[in-house]
Amino acid sequence: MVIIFSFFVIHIMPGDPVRTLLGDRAPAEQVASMTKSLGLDQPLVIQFTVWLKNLLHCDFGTSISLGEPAFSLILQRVEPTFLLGILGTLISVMVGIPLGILSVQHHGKWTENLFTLPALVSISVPAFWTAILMIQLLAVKIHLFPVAGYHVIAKYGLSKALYDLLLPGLILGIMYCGQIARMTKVSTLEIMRQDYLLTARAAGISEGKILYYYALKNSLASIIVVIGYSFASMLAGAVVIEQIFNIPGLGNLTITSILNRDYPVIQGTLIFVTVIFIIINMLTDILCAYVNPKIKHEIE
Amino acid sequence: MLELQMREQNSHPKPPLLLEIKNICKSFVSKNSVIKAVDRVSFNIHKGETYALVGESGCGKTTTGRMILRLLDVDKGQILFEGIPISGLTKRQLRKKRHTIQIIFQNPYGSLNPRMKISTLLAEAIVSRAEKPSHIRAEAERLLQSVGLGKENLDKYPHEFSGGQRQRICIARAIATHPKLIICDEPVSALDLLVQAQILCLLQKLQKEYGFSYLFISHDLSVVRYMSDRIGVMYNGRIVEEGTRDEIFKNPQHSYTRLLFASLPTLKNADAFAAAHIQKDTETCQKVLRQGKEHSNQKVEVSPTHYLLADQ
Amino acid sequence: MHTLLKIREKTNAYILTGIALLTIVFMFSTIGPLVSAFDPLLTAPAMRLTAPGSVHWMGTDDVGRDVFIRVIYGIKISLIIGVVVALISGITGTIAGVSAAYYPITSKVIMRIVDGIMAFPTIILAIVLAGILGAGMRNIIIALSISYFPMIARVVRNATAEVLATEYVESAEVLGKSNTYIIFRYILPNIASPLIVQITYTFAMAILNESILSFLGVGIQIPTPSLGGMVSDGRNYISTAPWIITFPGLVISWIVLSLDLLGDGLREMLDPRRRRAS
Amino acid sequence: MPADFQKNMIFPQNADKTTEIEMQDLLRIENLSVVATDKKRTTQIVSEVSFTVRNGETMGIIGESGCGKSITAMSILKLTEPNIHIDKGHIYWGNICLSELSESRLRKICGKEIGMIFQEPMTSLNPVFTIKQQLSAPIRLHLGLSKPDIHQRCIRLMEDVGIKDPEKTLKSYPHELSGGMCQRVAIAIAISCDPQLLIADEPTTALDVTIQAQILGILKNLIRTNQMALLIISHDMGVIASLSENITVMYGGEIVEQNTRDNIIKQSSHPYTKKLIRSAEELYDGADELTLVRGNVPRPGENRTGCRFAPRCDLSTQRCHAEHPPLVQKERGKGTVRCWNCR
Repeated sequence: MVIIFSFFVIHIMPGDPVRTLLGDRAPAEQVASMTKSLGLDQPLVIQFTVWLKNLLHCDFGTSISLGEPAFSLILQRVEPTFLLGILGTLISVMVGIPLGILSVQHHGKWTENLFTLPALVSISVPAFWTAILMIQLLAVKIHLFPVAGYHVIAKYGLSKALYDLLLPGLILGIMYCGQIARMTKVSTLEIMRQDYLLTARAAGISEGKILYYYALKNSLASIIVVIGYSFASMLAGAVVIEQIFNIPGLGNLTITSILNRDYPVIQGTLIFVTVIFIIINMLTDILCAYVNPKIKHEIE
Repeated sequence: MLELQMREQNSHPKPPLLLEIKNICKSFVSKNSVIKAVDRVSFNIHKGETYALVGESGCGKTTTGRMILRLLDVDKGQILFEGIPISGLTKRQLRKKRHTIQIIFQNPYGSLNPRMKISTLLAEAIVSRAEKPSHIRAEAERLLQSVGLGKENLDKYPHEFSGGQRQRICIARAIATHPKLIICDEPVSALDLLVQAQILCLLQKLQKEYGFSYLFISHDLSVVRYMSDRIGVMYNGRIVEEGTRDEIFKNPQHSYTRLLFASLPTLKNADAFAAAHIQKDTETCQKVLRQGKEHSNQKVEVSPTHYLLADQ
Repeated sequence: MHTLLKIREKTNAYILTGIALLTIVFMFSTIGPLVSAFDPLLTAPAMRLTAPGSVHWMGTDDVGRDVFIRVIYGIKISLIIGVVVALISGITGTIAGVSAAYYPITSKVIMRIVDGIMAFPTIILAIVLAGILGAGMRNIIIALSISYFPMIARVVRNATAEVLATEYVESAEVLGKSNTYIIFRYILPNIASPLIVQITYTFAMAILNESILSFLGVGIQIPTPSLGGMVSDGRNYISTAPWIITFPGLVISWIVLSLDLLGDGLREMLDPRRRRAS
Repeated sequence: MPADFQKNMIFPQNADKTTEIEMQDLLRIENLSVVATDKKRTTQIVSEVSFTVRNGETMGIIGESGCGKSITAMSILKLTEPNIHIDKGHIYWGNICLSELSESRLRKICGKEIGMIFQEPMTSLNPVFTIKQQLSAPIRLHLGLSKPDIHQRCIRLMEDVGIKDPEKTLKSYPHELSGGMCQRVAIAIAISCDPQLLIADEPTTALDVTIQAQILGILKNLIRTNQMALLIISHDMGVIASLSENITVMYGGEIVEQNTRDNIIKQSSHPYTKKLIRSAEELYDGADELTLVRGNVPRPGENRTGCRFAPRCDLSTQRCHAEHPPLVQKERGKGTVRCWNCR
């Protein structure tokens, strides 16, 4: 379903893709031949089936600027982006959930702000700006981290790769921990109002256990959704970070291909990221159903 | 059935029929199963009479009410209002007819738009009447007074009122359109005892004044006794027993009706009540539960106005 | 009058802080051009990379333009984009959401489209859209609006479905009110709270993402001043002239933070569950 | 077991002292006042409520919504919202003052010595845990039994509350059960550690009449076999009457009358109680006309000079409007009443 859309969304776009590719001053016959070679002169339905057929063979077309198949280009770039996403998610979960819980614990007191404000700031501050400042501070001035670049695992091993990604991962993690903290706070506060916690309190369960075990298990489902969502957006948000840290990842590829008007690659990355997005959504759904049997019941 | 009706009309000269419900069915389909919410339900309501549907939650009484209002469509069967089939009306015709049947909901906190003043809420109902009065505000004041609220309340919002007062406003809204039938869906079950009495009396008073009919839906036999002329006892989507109030209360025949009576806590034999229930009723309930699923379509007539569904 | 009083009673610190911070930014951007003698586009190679001082309050950039006045114009552009995106996606999202909740057939079509768009990560979608449409303010607005309207449509659809299930809507149906009447008098007033909150967040996110687009070079084109673009320009001079990127970054954070504060505060204030409790 | 339970009961505060004291008063509430505070004002919700529940005795609190009966019950175990707290007065559990106990020590009494059930069965069980997990948590916590023992106890508890298929029910989640079943499970959780007192806050209000009758039957049976005291709160006279030996009538946040059940039903003194009984009788036994009481329940925080029922009372005099009557011992017979006109 979504794949169909990713096709049509691009084709609904105003503007002739060939014109965009070749520039406005390209001669008419070149446009025509290009159109033909890309199969764009055929009816949309046929174009779509051809495109879909290729898609099933993991063929997104050939990159115009680099001359390589788009799919292999994308595959080459997956590794650092994924690693970065995982690292960022880990950090954001480790920072976000405690922040959220602490602000629930201090809810209604002024100390609550100590935990909600950092979360808010993390959502509000643009990551590209923090990234630049951090590089200057932590990498250039005190050499704690490498300034930029990435060492592929296959050649240099995991630890080297991770070391490269630590600072960008930290920035991504901080960027998304706010959302996780916010969701943890909102959903746990909601749960804390529920009657069944009253039953637990009346049964003598201590307040700490109620918050950390009972309430958290209830709000876990909605937190997982946000984690899944932020992992997926991190893959996307990596666009900026990769640009700044000069990491040869998917985001970097996207930007270069957009700037070069490399049409098949744009489409390819878009679909690739979308498919991953969908897979992550499915995984979070499954996880949620596992955590909260009531959701499973409702889905069925 | 037809014979029964004719005999009925011969023995008692009854006011004309207002609502006829003939064998209506409604099922809800969920992914796993089909639930028969209402199953072959038939009953009539005469002009000026109060017909009560009694039963526990999930027995289909509310669904029946909603089908009469066409908030839900019937699967099978027919609902005739003044001889006209309701399901045959087009949307536009229906909208014009809407004001003749009104509803009072159970939850007085959820049935008034929180963003509207009382005056707007009432005016909205008044203008949907067939012939509109010249002074809507004066009419709204009159309506408020007839449900026992002062006109100073017109400019307030619903959240400023207590449950009982809100229910009065709902009633004012319902009678504002000069309806012929009002469906009262558990109108007092969310209210305190003393307020219940106030609202029930108000409903009776208004019926005398305006002459409309009530379809009174409730799970509470004691409330029903006070309000109704005739009673249909619903269980598992079917009417298992129907009769006049006295027939049902003095001579309940169906085992489910009897169970309902036995479950009603009273003040007189209070001590014995709960004690009696632990042994007896789990068994009775199981029996009734089994029966409920296996009712035949055959009616056993006790008197011309009193019948029950036979077990299979 | 009564509602006004009620609002004041319930207003919390977040909202007040948010509004105060926003007002400061707004004042800044209106008064700024009046008190500063510089032109945002005028280059002055002689004055390049001047540190902040009494003449250039925020210093100058690599071609000698005054950072202060460029920040002021950047704020203006950011705010305009934010407001317009919030409004466009708010309105289209509301229309889509309400009709999706109201008409079951439309619902399927609209929600498929919404799900389709939402399957793309927002930033990627905006970048790709902006890349395809070309840079410039109008295209950024279109790209961001397309990216954000599904979120609002979804919020509105859920809120509308909730309102539609209430007994007060049924009571209006029973009175024979038309769909249009019910939508305008019943649904819209009752979904206003979550809608306003979501629009506030959209406002914030639009500003943040506009700066990202401009930073990546697919947003506002040089030489027009934009906050994201200025950070991008100043990157290479960070060790010698940190002020070029410090001030625009601070200002973006300031605006987005105040909007997020406002959104959080509004959500807390308008939360129906809290209201019921009081 | 219930018989020697009382003897073995040891209080954490001073163990040797308790054995000497005759354990008559199980729960004693003295002059309890509860207030709700928000940013600007404090509103009195409950004022000067006193009553005693003795060992094995049942006490019913009846009153209309907003009369403070639930808040009173919730304050006993400090389960009220954080902005609602005890202003004055004490709650004694035996000789322990619950209202001054620390949170952690109070939790040790909750569930073990006092059990509580609530109004909404569908929401009073945690949706993400199985029935067994929820039922065994207090048992493990308070009694420290071994795993097989806990299981045994769970099965027995399920049977006690009339659940036919305990093994299967223990494995299920709350959403798979009906309202009546959920309330049975909630009762099982509340009595899991053999408490001496069960507090039931509107336990049957959300249930159908036939289910209500079953639940009332179960409660009756439990308090008899376990010799458990019961504090039941309801707005339904029938429910209160069928379970309690003593009745406390509350109106507008205070007690207006207190007596044994039979005295309340047959010869109540306070005009409000009279109206309440009369209305209940009329509804249950059938009447052509219903007694009407004008006006509405006072909202908490309304001005409070004079008797709170005076505006709605047929017998009210000038004094009723001007002076607030105290709760006094009735001159004839047992019980207390708060009224200028009847003593």
